[in-house]
Amino acid sequence: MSERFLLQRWRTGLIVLALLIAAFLLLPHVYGNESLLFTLMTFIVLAQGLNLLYGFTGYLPFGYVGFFGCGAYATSLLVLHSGLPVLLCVVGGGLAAVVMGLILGPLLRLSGAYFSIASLAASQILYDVVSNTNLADITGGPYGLKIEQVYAPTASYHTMLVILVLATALAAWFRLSAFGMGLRAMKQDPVSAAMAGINVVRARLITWLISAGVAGLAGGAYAWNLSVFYPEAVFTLQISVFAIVFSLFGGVGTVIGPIIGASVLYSLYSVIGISTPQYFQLIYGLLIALLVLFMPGGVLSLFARRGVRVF
Amino acid sequence: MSAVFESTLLSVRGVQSGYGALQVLWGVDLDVMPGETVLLLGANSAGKSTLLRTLIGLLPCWRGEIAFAGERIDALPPEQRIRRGMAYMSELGVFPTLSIDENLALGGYFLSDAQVRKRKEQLFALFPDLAAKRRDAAGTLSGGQRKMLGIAKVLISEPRLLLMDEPSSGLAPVFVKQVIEVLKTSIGAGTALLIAEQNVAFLELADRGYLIDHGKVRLSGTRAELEASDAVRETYFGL
Amino acid sequence: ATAPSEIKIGTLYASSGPFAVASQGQYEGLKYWADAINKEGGVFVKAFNKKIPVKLVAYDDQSSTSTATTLYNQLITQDKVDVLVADFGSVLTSVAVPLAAEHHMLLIDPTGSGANFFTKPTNYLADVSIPSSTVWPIPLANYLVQQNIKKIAILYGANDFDASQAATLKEVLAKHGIKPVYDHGVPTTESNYTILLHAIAATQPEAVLEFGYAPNDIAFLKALDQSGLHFPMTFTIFPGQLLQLLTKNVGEKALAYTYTYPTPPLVKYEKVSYGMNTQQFVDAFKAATKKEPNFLDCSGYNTGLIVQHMLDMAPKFDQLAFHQAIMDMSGKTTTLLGPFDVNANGAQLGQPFPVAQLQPKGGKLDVVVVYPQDKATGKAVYPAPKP
Amino acid sequence: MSSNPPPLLRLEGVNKRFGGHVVLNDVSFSLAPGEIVGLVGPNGSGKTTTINVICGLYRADSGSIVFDGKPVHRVPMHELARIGINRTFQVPKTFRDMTVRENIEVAAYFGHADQRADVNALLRDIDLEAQADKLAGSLTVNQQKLLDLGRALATGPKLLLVDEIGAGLNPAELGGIAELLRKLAQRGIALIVVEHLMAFLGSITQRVIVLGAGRMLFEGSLDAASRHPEVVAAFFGEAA
Amino acid sequence: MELLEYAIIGGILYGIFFSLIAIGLNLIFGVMRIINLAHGQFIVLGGYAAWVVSRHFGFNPLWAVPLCIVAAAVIGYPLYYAVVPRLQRSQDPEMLSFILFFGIGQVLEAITVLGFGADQRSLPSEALGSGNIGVFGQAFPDSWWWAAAVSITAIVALWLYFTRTKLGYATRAIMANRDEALATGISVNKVSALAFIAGLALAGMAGVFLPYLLGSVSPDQGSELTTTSFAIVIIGSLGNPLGTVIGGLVFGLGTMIMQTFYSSWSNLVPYVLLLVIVLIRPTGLLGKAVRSV
Ligand SMILES: Nc1ncnc2c1ncn2[C@@H]1O[C@H](COP(=O)(O)OP(=O)(O)OP(=O)(O)O)[C@@H](O)[C@H]1O
Ligand SMILES: Nc1ncnc2c1ncn2[C@@H]1O[C@H](COP(=O)(O)OP(=O)(O)OP(=O)(O)O)[C@@H](O)[C@H]1O
Ligand SMILES: [Mg+2]
Ligand SMILES: [Mg+2]
Repeated sequence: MSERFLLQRWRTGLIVLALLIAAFLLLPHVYGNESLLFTLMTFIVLAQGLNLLYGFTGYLPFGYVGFFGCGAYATSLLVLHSGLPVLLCVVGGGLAAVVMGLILGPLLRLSGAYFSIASLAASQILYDVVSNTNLADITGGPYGLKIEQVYAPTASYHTMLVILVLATALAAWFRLSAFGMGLRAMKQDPVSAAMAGINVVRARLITWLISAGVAGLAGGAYAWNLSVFYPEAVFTLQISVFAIVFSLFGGVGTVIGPIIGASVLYSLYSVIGISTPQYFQLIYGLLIALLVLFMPGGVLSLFARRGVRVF
Repeated sequence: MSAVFESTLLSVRGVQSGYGALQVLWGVDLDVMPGETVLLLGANSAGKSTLLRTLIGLLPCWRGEIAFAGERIDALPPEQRIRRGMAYMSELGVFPTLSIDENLALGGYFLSDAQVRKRKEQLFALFPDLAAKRRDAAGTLSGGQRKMLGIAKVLISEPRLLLMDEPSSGLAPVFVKQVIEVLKTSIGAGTALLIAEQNVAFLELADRGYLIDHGKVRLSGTRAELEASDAVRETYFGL
Repeated sequence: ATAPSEIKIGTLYASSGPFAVASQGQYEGLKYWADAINKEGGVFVKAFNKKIPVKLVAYDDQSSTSTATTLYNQLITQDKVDVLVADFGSVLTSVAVPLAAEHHMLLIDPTGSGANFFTKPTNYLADVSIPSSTVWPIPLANYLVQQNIKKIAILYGANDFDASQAATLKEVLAKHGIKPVYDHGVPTTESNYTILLHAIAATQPEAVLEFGYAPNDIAFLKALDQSGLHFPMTFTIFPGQLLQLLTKNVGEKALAYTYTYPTPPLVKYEKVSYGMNTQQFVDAFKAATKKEPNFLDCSGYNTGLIVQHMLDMAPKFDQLAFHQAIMDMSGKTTTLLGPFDVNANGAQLGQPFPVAQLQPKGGKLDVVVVYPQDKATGKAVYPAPKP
Repeated sequence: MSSNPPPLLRLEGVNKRFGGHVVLNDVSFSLAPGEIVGLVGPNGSGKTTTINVICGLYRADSGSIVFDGKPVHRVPMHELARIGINRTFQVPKTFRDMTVRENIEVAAYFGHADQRADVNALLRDIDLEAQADKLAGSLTVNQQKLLDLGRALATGPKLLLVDEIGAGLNPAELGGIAELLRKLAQRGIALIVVEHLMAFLGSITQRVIVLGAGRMLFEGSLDAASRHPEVVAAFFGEAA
Repeated sequence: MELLEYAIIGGILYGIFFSLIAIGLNLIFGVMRIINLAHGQFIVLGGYAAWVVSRHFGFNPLWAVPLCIVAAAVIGYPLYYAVVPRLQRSQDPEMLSFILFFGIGQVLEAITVLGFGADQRSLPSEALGSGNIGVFGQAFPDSWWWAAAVSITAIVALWLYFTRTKLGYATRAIMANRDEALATGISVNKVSALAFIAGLALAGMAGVFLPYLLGSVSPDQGSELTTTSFAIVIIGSLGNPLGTVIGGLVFGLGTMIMQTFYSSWSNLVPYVLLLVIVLIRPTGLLGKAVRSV
C-alpha cells in the first residue's frame, strides 16, 4: 500500500468519525425520542463490535450478547458497591467483558459453527448464573438491578456516542493497519498465515478481547441509560441476533458497513413499529427476507458492484 | 465434411467463457472423435482448465456451440451432460468426508450397484493403496493418493468421453505409468479422452492435440505434427 | 389553558413473545373501556369541566425491553400523550419507570408489580391494579398454617414474579417453624415437569405449590395429569387469572380440586364505588366483544376506570395533579377489582388475594373461596380425591 | 557431506503416527546451509508429513528436530517462520481474497523482522509481476503454487521446504522453476524439495532421500537411487 | 436411587425426542450450509398442525405426522427454489442465510400469531393413550413413548438414507464439496431440495409431539427451540445424524438428572455440556478430523 493511499484512507476514516459525531449530536434536536437514538447507537456499536471479530477473523459469535450483559452487570454492580464515578464504572464494565473474554479464550480453538454455538452456550451460562435465585444477594438474581441513583439519560447518551466513536475508530484501524491485514490473511487461511509469521492465536485473541470490550462498554452505558433492568433485558438473544443481522446486512469487514446496516435496519424496524404496529413482525420479517434475496452481499455490495472501494 | 461432423463425438465451435467479468476463452474450436485421445497443451493460465470446466458445464458457455454426439449440450447442467456419457476429473477434487468406497460409488452415480461393485474391484486391483484404505475418509489420503482416487472415480463409469485435468500431476512415476496403461485400455473400450496434461509421457498416448494460447487454439494437429511444431517445442519443451 | 380535542392515552402491548397473552388481554380491557367511554361522549375532565373523547395510542413492543424503551419514549416525547399506561408485567414496565420520572410523567402501572419499583416515594408511578407479587402468597401461607399442613413442596420459576412469591411464602412458613420438604427454582422457560414431579413425589408432600407463568402452570398440570401421581393439595397461580385458557389446555379433570388465587371475575365485587361492578363488567364485556373476560381484561378495564376517575378529580390538567388525584382516591375507592389503595411509593396495597379451590360441580368447575374465613364461600376438600 | 560446518537442520529418529497408522518411522537426516536435498518416494510414503513435522504444523510423536543449533520441535509455526523455516504447500494455500502483492506483503511484514523483503523483486522471481494486482483466488492452481513460494520467500527463510512445486508445470515452466531454486540455494537457502519428476530434480540436485512407507529407504545420489533395487521397486515400479 | 433411575430413563426418552427436534437443522446446515434460524418456528408449525388435526377435525394427532411431510414438501419445494439457489450464488451463503432465515422466522411467527393467537394450545392427553408404560418399574406417559418411537423411526430412516443409498452419499458429497458434486454428475439442486424438504418435515414431525412433551405449543417457543437444537447438533457434530442422536441423549440425560437434583441450574446443563465437549473434541462427539494440508 502506498503512503498516499493510506493517508487518503485515514482521511476517510476521520470524515466518517466526524460525520457520526455530528449526526448524533444534532439528531436529538431534530427528533426528540432520545431513547430510540440511544438504542440505535447501541446497535451500531454492537454491530461494529461484532464486525471487528467476524468481519476480520471470520469468527461469528452468536453469544455476543454475553459480553454486553457482562458489561451491564459489572457496571451496575460497581455503581452499587464501589462508589466510583459512573464513567469509571462503565469502563469497568468494558474491562469485565475483556476479562470474561480472556476466560472464554479457549473457545477460539473452535471454528465455524462450533465456535458460534459454543459462544452462545457461554452467554446462556452467564445469563443463567446471573439470574439464578441462589445468587440473588450478589447479582440481584431474577429480581434484576436498579441504579436509579445515577440515572442520567443525556450523560449516558454522550457516553454511548464516545463508545461508538471508539468502536468505529477501531474498525478503521483494523482496516488500515498491518495488524488488520494480518487478520484478513488469517481469516482466509490460518495455516498459511502462521507460515507468513503471524502469531495467529495471539492476534485472534486480541481481536476477540477488543470485540468483547466494545460490547462490555456498550452494555455498561446501556445499563446506565436504563438504570432499572431485569437480567433478560441485557442478555436476551435478540441483541446478538440484531447485531449479527445488522452488520451482515451492511457488509462486514468494512468500517461503514455495520453503521449503514444498523442504521437502515433499525430505523426501518422503528418506523414499522411506530407506523404499523399491528403487522410489525410480519412486515419486518418480510422486508428482511426480501432485502437479502434482492441484495445478497449486503448494502455495500451495491457500491462494490459499481467498482467503488468501500471503506 | 458432414459425414465427419456426424460421427464427431464432441464438437466445439467458437466457445467463449470466463469468470464473472473476466473472459478467458476467446472462441475455441475443437473436435474429438469417438475413441480418440486428444491432448490439450498450453502454458500456465492459457485456459485449459477453463475450457474443460466449460465443456462439462461448471462454467456457463457465454457464446458458441458445444455438441456431444450430435446434440447441442451447451445449455445443459453438468448432470445432464454426464448422463449422456461425459465425465470430468478435476484437478483436486474428491469428497474428503466420504470414504473411498463411497467416493467411487458416486463416480458411478448412473450405474447399477452391481456394475459399480465390479468396476470397483477392477480399479482396486490397479490402485492397491486405495484398496487398503477403502473405508477411510478420503480426507486422510496423501496428495497423490487423492489423485488416484480422483482418477478411479471417473474411470468407474466407463464414459464415452472423459475430460481430465492434469491426471498425472503429483503421481509417482510408477503410477503415471499405470494411469497411462489404464487409459490405454479405456481407449480400447471405446472411451475418447480429452486431457489437459503437461507430462511428456502422455504424448505417447495422444492421437492429436491442440495448443491453447491465451484462450484460443493456436495450433492443432496429429502427435507427429505437434512434436515437430516449433510453437509446441517452444512452449512445451522450452527449446 | 384551552381544552384539547382529545385526551391521548399512550400504552404498549406485546403481539408476540412470552408476554403476548397477558399483555393483549390487558390491552383489550383498556380498549374496551376507551370505546365505552367514547360512546358516552368521552371522559369527563374536571380541569376543563367537560367531556373530552379519549384516543388510545398503542405500540407493539413484541415483549422486548429494548423496543419497549424506545416506544415509551416515543409516546412521551413524540406523541406527547397525556396519560402513560405501562405494558403488562414487571419486565416490560421496568424500563418505563425511570423514563417516566425523567420526563415527569405519571406512569399508570396496571400489572408491573416488581418490588424493585416501589422503594421510595414518587409522584410518577402508581400501581393501579394488583398488589406487589410479594404480598400475594401471605393468605396462602396462613391457610397452610391454619390447615396444619406441614410437608410442603415449593416449585417456582426463577423470575421476579414467581421467586418473590416463593420467598414471601417461605418467610411466613418459617415464622411458624415450617420448612418446605422440597424447595427448588426452575428456569422461567421450564416446560418439562415429569421428572420434577417424581422428585417432588419422593418427598411425599401434603401440599405442592407451583409458582409459574401460565405456560408453566399448563405444563405442570398436564404433566401431573399424565404422570399418574397424586397429591393431597396442588396449588398453581394462573387458573385464578386465566381459567378458560387453563381449562382449554389441561382439561377440567386435571384442574379439579386444585387451588389457586382467584381474581375477578372469578371472585366478584358487588359493591363498588366507581364504575361497573364485576358482574356488570362481565356482562357488558361479553356483549361487546363476544368473549368471556379474564382477569387481565378486568385489570385493563380497571386501569381505564382509574384514569377516568383521576381525570374527573384532578383540578388541573397536569401530571402532578393526576398523581394527587390518585392519592386522594386511594383508600376511598372500590372498583370491580376490589379496594383501591396506592401508597406514597406507588405500590398497590388493595385487597390481598384469597385462596380458592376449583371444585367440580355439574360438569363445571366451581371456584370455592376457602380462605380467609370472612370471604369463604365453601369448604375445601382435603385431601383431594383421586380421580 | 562435510562435517565441519554444523548442519542447519538435523532430524533424529523422528516418528509420526495417525491413529494406528505409522506414517514416519525413524526418519533422520541433516542438511547444510545452501544445500538442496530431494525428498522422493511413492505416493503416501510420508514426504508431506515430513515437511509438516519440520515446519511445526504437526508435532512429531518422538525424535528430535534441531534447527540452527536449537531444538525446534515444540516451537509454534509462526515462530519457525520468523527464525527462518518456511514452506510451500502441495495444494497451494494462498490468501484468496487478497491481491498477489498483498499476499507477499503480509508475509514480508510479519515474517521478516530484520530486513524488509523487496516485494517487486520477489514478484519478478516468481514471475507473477503481471498478476500483482489480481486476487490470488483467481489465479490458476499452478500460479498459486508460485505465489505460495513467493509468500514463503518473503519471510526470508534459511530453510525452505518445497512440496511438489513442479507437478502440473510444462517442461518449459519447470526449467524456470529449477533455475529459481538453484538461485535460492546460491543465496544460502537450504532446500528440501519434494518431487516426483526425476528429471526436474536431477537438474537441481544430486542428493536425494527416498522414503518408502514412512521409512528412509535410501540416502545418496540420485543416480545411485535409480539403481537401488528397493527404491526402484517402491518408486519406479518393477518394470523400470 | 430410584429417582436417579427415573431421571435416566426419562432422560433417554426425552433425549431421543430432542434428537428429532434437532436433526432437521443438522441436515439443512450440513447439506446447504444454511443456518436455518427459522427451524424452531417450523417445529412450532408442526405443533399447530397437530392441534388442527386433533382439536379442529377431531382426528388422532398422529395423523399430523404424514401431514407434516406433505406440508413440508408443499412449503419447502417452492421455498427452496425461491431462496436457496439465490443464496448459493452469493458470496457467503452461510452468513446470508442467517439474515434471511431470521426474516423468515419472523414472518412464520407473525403468521402463527395472526392465525392462532398468541396463547398456548395443547392436545387431548387421551389421544396417544392416557396411560403410563413402565420400564424397570418406572412409568412414563404413553405420549413420551410415542414420541420416542417416532423419533427413532425417523432417525433410523435418515441414517439408512445417508449410509446405504446412493442418494444419501450424494447428499453427503454435496455437504463435502458442492462443485465437485456438480462435476460428478449429481443433480445438486434436486438432492438439496430433497434434503431441505426432509429437514422441514423432520422439524414438523417433532413439533407434533411438542404439546405432549412441553405441555403446550405457542408461537413464541420457536427461537428457544432453535437454540437448543443448535446445541444438540453441535454436541453430536455437524452433518452426522447419529451424532445428533447422541447429542440429544446427552442433552436429555443431563437435563433430567440435573432437574432431579439441582433443578434451578438445569437449563445450564446443555450449554455446559456443550462447552466441555467441544473444548475436548472441537468438532463434537462424532466429529471426524480431515487433514487440512
Ligand atoms: N476461479 C477463477 N476466478 C477468476 N479467474 C480465474 C479462476 N480460475 C482461473 N482463472 C483465470 O483464468 C485464466 C485461465 O486459467 P486456467 O485455469 O484455465 O488455465 P490453465 O491453462 O489450466 O493453466 P494451468 O496450466 O496453470 O493449469 C487464468 O488467467 C486464471 O487467472
Ligand atoms: N492427518 C492425517 N490423518 C490420517 N492419515 C494421514 C494424515 N496425514 C497423512 N496421513 C497418511 O499418511 C500417509 C503419508 O502421507 P503424506 O501426505 O506424507 O504422503 P506423501 O509422501 O506426501 O504422498 P504424496 O506424494 O501422494 O503427496 C498417507 O497414507 C496418508 O494417508
Ligand atoms: Mg489448469
Ligand atoms: Mg505429499
